[in-house]
Amino acid sequence: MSDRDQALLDEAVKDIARLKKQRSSQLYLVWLRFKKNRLALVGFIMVCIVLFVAAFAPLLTPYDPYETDPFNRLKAPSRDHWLGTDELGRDVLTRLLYGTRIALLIGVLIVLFEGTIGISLGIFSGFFGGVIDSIVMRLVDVLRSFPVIILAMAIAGIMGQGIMNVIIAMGIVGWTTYARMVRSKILSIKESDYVEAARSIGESKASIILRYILPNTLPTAIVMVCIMMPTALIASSTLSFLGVGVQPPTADWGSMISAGRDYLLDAPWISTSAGLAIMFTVLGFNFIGDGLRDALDPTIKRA
Amino acid sequence: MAGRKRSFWIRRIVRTLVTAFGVSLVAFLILHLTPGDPAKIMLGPYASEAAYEAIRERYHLNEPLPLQYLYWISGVFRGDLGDSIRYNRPVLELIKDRIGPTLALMGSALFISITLGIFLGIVAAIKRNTPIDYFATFQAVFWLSIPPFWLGILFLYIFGLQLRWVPIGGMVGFTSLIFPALTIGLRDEAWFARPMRAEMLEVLNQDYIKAVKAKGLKYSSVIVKHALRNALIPMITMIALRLPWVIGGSVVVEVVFSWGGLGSFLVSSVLARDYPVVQAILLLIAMLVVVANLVADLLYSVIDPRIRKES
Amino acid sequence: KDTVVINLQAEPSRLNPIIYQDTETSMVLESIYAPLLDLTEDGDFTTEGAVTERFTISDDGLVYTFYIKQGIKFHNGDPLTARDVKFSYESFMDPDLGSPHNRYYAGIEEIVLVDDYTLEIHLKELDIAFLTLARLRGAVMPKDYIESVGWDEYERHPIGAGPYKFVRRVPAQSIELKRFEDYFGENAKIENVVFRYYPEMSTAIMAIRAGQVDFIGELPTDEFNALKRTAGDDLNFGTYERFEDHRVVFNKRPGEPFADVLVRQAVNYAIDRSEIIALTRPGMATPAVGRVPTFHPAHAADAPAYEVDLDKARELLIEAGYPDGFKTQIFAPSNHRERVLEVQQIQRQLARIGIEAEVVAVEWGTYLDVTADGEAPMFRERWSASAPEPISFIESWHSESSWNPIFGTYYNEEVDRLVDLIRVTIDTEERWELYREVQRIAMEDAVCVPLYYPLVGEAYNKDLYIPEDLWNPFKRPISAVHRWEWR
Amino acid sequence: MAKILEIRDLKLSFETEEGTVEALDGVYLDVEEGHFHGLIGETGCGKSITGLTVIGLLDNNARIERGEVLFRGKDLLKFTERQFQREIRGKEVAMVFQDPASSLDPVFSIKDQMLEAVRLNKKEEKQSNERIVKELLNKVKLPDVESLLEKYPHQLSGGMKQRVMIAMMLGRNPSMLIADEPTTALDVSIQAQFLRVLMDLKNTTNLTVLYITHNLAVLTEICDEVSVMYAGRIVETASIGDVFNNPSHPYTRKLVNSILRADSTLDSLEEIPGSVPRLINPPPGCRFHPRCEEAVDECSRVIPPVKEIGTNHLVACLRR
Amino acid sequence: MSKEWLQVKDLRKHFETPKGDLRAVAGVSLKVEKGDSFGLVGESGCGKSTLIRTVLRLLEPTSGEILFDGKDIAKLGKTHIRRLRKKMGLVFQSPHSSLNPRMTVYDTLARPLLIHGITKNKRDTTIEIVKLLKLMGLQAEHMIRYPHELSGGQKQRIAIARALAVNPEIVFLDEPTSALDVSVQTKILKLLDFAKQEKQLTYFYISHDINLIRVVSNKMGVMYLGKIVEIGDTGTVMANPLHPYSVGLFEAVPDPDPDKKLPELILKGEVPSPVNAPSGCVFHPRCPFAWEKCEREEPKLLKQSDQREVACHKYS
Ligand SMILES: Nc1ncnc2c1ncn2[C@@H]1O[C@H](COP(=O)(O)OP(=O)(O)OP(=O)(O)O)[C@@H](O)[C@H]1O
Ligand SMILES: Nc1ncnc2c1ncn2[C@@H]1O[C@H](COP(=O)(O)OP(=O)(O)OP(=O)(O)O)[C@@H](O)[C@H]1O
Ligand SMILES: [Mg+2]
Ligand SMILES: [Mg+2]
Repeated sequence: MSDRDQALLDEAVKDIARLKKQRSSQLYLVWLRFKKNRLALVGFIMVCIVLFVAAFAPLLTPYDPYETDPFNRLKAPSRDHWLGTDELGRDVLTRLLYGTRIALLIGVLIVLFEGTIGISLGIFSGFFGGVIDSIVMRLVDVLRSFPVIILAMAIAGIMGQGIMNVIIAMGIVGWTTYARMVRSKILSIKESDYVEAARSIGESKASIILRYILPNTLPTAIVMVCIMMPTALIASSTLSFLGVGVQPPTADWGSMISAGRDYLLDAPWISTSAGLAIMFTVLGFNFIGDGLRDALDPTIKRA
Repeated sequence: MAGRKRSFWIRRIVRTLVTAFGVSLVAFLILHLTPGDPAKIMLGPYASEAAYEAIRERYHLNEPLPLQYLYWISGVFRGDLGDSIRYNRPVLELIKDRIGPTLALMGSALFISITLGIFLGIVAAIKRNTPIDYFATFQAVFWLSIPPFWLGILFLYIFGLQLRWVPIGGMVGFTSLIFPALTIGLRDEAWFARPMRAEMLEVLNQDYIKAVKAKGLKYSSVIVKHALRNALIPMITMIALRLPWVIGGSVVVEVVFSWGGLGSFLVSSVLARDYPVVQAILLLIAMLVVVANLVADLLYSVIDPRIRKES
Repeated sequence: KDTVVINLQAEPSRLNPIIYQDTETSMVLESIYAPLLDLTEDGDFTTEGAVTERFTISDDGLVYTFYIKQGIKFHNGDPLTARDVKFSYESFMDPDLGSPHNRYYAGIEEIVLVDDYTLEIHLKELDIAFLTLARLRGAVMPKDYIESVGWDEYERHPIGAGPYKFVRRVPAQSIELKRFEDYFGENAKIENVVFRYYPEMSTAIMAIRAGQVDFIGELPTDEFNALKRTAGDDLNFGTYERFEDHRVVFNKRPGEPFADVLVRQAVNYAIDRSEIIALTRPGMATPAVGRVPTFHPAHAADAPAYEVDLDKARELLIEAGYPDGFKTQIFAPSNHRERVLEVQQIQRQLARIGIEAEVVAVEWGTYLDVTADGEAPMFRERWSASAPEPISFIESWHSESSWNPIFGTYYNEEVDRLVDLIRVTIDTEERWELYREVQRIAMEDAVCVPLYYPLVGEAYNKDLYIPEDLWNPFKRPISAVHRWEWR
Repeated sequence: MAKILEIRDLKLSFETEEGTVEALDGVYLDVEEGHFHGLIGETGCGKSITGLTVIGLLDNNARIERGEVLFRGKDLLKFTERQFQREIRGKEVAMVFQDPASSLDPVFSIKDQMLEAVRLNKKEEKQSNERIVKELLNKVKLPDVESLLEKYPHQLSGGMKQRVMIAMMLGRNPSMLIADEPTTALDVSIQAQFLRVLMDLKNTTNLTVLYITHNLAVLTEICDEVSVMYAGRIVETASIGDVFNNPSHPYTRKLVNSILRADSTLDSLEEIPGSVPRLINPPPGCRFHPRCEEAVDECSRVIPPVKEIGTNHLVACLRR
Repeated sequence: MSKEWLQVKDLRKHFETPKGDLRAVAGVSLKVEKGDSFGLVGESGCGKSTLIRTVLRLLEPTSGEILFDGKDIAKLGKTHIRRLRKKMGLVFQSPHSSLNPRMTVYDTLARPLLIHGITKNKRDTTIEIVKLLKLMGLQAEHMIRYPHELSGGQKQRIAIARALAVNPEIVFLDEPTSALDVSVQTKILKLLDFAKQEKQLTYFYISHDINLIRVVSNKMGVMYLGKIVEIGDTGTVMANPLHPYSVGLFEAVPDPDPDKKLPELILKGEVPSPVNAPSGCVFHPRCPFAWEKCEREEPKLLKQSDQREVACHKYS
């Protein structure tokens, strides 16, 4: 190492340190943009509340979501039971709070399941094209011809109920949405100059996927996840409603609406509060999804 | 060029056929990939051996799978979708009885969602970043966030029971169509309003809009004649793409509103393990979607001169 | 008002008496067909309202002779004769027609048409349950009509000799019936009956509240109670008991913990029936003792009732060699919400004596499979018996019964002997005592955990009059729609 | 010679998320009737905005802070949208945009779009309208007019589309045409054809053209006067000859010397240090001063006023 | 030294399109010598970019030879191609799209260094990058910036730095300044020239700007519809173009001289589509001198003097 090199390096380090102080990180910029969207911010707060509740559910309530009390059934909201009790004398609020966990679990698992499959197939199909692409895209065409709920219902009807089966049934169709989006994104990235530039400096295929395509697909994927999450929540609650979803006694909102609908006349608080809980969460995610889509997409003209 | 166009259509039709084949395969396999004996699944565990044998005979369950598929699909082509186990009647007949109500419901739901969605999309785009726009966005997200079955129950409760405006459930005249159609339509409206807004904004940003304005055309003509026409064309595909969701939404809504269509039929058939019916409805709905996509492409190419006339 | 709208939870399947298996179809068919015999409020056979003028049973109990009323017409005008009855019997027996009920008719040796209005049925051996089980499901079918149009067409347009004739089936909507003016009994009071399907119970409930539906039968307890609370003044309500019991069945195969009578008794002591009733059927069930419901003379009020006694239960477990309890499973069909809830409650109750029972709620078909294959150590059963002979409550305890392996492989020589004896005991009082004895022994053995006998609640229009005597397990309002009246 | 357009001290800004973009700040621009006036400057300096202001087609986040835009003496800034549409657009001022590919509505045939423009003038018989359309298309030297009429935009090449645009705008008989970089997307050979069409119009009509471009070479072919714009201000206005042979503003000089010509060599080319400033919080004083070799302290404080340094030669620089 | 160092022989690249075979490069032959600055001009869509992408094996050639340093690139296997990447650099037209928006300048420049094992550790890499940035007139602080934090000119300088990072022997420049303002263009051209001297590079310029090619190149080719119609010393060709297309093209260029007015228009009509290109001489439908031979027979590139070759029947 020559001294000149060392001097260059020192100078560079100084330079960089100065700049780093001045500027804010990319994530922070995205946050700034995101924050500007009021609804997105509201959504963010809503989802934060949901996450908080999910994390601390046991601390927020003295009751057990599964402890039935046959002699306290269908009690109207009161000081002891803020949202009343359900048909088994369980505290509705407690079940709502714990239901947050189930909802998030289902939502996250579905999104994870379909996202992983969809995004990886989308990448493969988009990047390698050819036969793989044709097969994947025909598969997508086929599966997308079936309404999610209907296919999921048929599958769950056959496989039996339960959280896992709901997730699998939803995922079998759900991944296609990701695959399509990611694929088209990748097709455009693949054609971009910077990928061609990467090839021209000798990057390997794996490296191109890893360093160039994936990071640029990430925003799309994140937005997709935020948009698909509410869809997954609604769909899984619909399956519960149709009797092929999550089983009781799981504190699942869909099942709560489903069970509570029979008491709509004399104990409306059960299904109403569960319905509102779903709405709250889904609304939050939808707002976030909308906001993120704008915040992560620098091409949208901002006025 | 005619040749190019023909080859495009040939490829598009081949694609549709491949998809249709895949769709039929999925509908077929739904029953056959399930662990267990399909005959047992269909009849339950307590039927007589003779009954099982009859079912195996009827659906060729003793043959190898590919052959079974061929039997089934050739039956489909002959209009023989099998017999309902529950009703002991040809599935086709049962479906014929129920497809009308479903089409009526879907039709009105689509009508609501498309007109409302497109209208709100346009207004939101024109009044961009005004309270009207925010409201349009908000209401779209709002409808999307309500579980449809719950919305249906609420509608019934409020407008059927409390206000007595409409009959509760069943299919008694036009009034009983309103709320099931609204339940699906409002939700799906969001799926059209948002793309429509985006599409409209995109079009409004185009130079040719500026150009027709620069020509001195009236604002209303600019919007109606130029912007709308351009923004609507991509919506054709959008609508076809959303079709499965509209149908999917109608399933649960049909149940809630006791609407005697294919959706509630499917649900009860799944629960009753009436598999010939389940297969047939799955096939029918999916084929409807496949065809709708093809028609959308066709329409698109008829309406959009960029595809229509090749120099 | 000349129409009554009756709610059906689902669309009836096949309007074919020999085939259908769903309650919805039975609700419709009961108005269309005239029965061979009917039941009284006490569960005795009666010819009132039936096509039979009188019937005799030979002393050895092997020959049943039916004298058919003359002048009865089917809805198409054909006269109803003994030929039609014979034809109906033969249809149930015909293996080609595949009636799921044909085993009940297996004991028939010969059906002799004495003359147009007299029919003899010869049995292979004495079977006191014959008339209970093989009564044509209340439907005498028109031979000529069926033979001329074929079964498929017949299903589409069923014809009987009952008070109402079939008008049409609106697909996925409703079934409409109209008064049959040539009915052999007293003509129906309401002209039209519409059975409308509401697959969604909450919708049906709103519909009855809005006056669009006049009658909802067999309401789930909670809905019944809720309606009563919220619409007590706008609607009428009625209840009656059913010929039905609910229990928990043990798998008693060797190797299972429940093969040990001590364990079974422990479980019996641990389960709190009243808590379970309070949970799922408040006010709509009575705690069960034995199998046969309380209103029936064969009810064994003095069978061991196993009042809750946790200490005793724990002692029994220790004695059985399970001082720390054990792990097991309890199955319930997931489509029956109440049963799942009850099983969950039972899980908690068992936990108090250290038995860790995992609740497995499975789909109905799976449930049937699992229980039939003996893979469920415990499961929650409901048994609905044909009236009036309660034989099916106890016959599964017979070690050679085809039901025995399904309901837990029970073996007790004395029970076997008694069940055999019941089948050939013609004297009713004697027979009832035998029933009670069997139940006493079996409950001594803690063969199952009886839970409760349910009460059915039905709601109907304030202006609808349903005669009092119909609120009875052997009659039921839905079986006699022709006696309903608008006020 | 009458001035058809006079822009006086126009200040215009855009409200954006990141802040206020001071897009135009004290623009002065006079266009003589019948002249071809060039407006040149680097990307983002406000050329298009200037043109759009005249025709009233600014985005709605634009805010006009002060100034006047006098068209034949009438202040366009006081016009409502409706007035613009009725009295100005097409009738007085027409505009052709940069990208020919997207300037024609893709779903209408050329005939429909041409007729739409012609009909806006006055109600006339269909026959004569079609005749007028054909004449217009001939005027811009489009070949095979008959078949062209039935075609859709995507079936035309860029140069043809651009000529159709001109013909369409001419169909409204405007007094002034704003051409916003109409040839940027075209090849040189097509550009040459297009410029000839414009030249013919110049010779045969009394059309005034405001020609916006960043390609100085194009201006020399057709323009009478040129205004040079930098970061939202006009820094120099002069006849085409003066701008080339006698540029006065340091920026103009640099610009002229950075143009590639037939006799350029790498050494003869001049570069301008630094880069164009962002228009959110632009430099105070003269906006060019951070890049100017002649800048003095004062330049960073005082906004240079427009000075006339020769006949029709205006410059905004403190050092002149 | 007149060693033919990069030689392209009858190179073709066809694309299959729904409309038919698109002959983007339809038989191009050319030579570049070490140390040259070769300039290729032609109008939009004539196949310039496709030509160099094919030469760089970013596209698979349909047929033809590409001899580089004695090896035929057209037939090289994958691993060899990666080695070749070290010797050839590529700079794109649009600086905005040629940089990965999610990579910092550091990463962008470090990649080629690491891929080809030019630097082994982070320290060396950093030093090398600082040197590259300095060469391009940028500061070290630019290392941690993302593309969107750079101006167009800066982005293009990074793109050039990336191409130079591996010390290539030849750099292909695909319209390196056409997306930039004129004031920035000068800067880039000068930097490129400086780097050429510094590192003894060979340049292969592509542009549709004839004046740019005139300034930067010593050899040039004129391309029309996938074919080279005239090729030779820049001075010779520019001063006295022979091919009718070259003449028309040069004439159409607006001359920034206020005293000269619009020249005679030679090129009429539009460029035909490369799908179903005209028979014979592809230029004949637009050529004022065309006769029936031009319709039938494709003219060959023939030597007119030591300094140039022309493909025109007029000169054969
Ligand atoms: N709607 C808008 N909102 C915010 N800023 C805008 C808007 N329109 C234009 N600008 C800004 O105003 C400035 C001037 O824009 P203008 O389009 O006039 O530039 P130009 O000189 O025409 O550039 P170009 O040569 O790229 O066309 C630019 O910095 C641009 O970013
Ligand atoms: N991947 C591809 N598939 C099909 N056609 C292509 C492809 N790439 C280029 N072409 C076509 O090949 C022809 C030559 O394209 P190319 O990009 O090489 O032209 P160019 O001379 O670089 O033009 P420009 O000056 O516009 O960059 C064009 O007609 C183009 O449409
Ligand atoms: Mg502009
Ligand atoms: Mg190119």
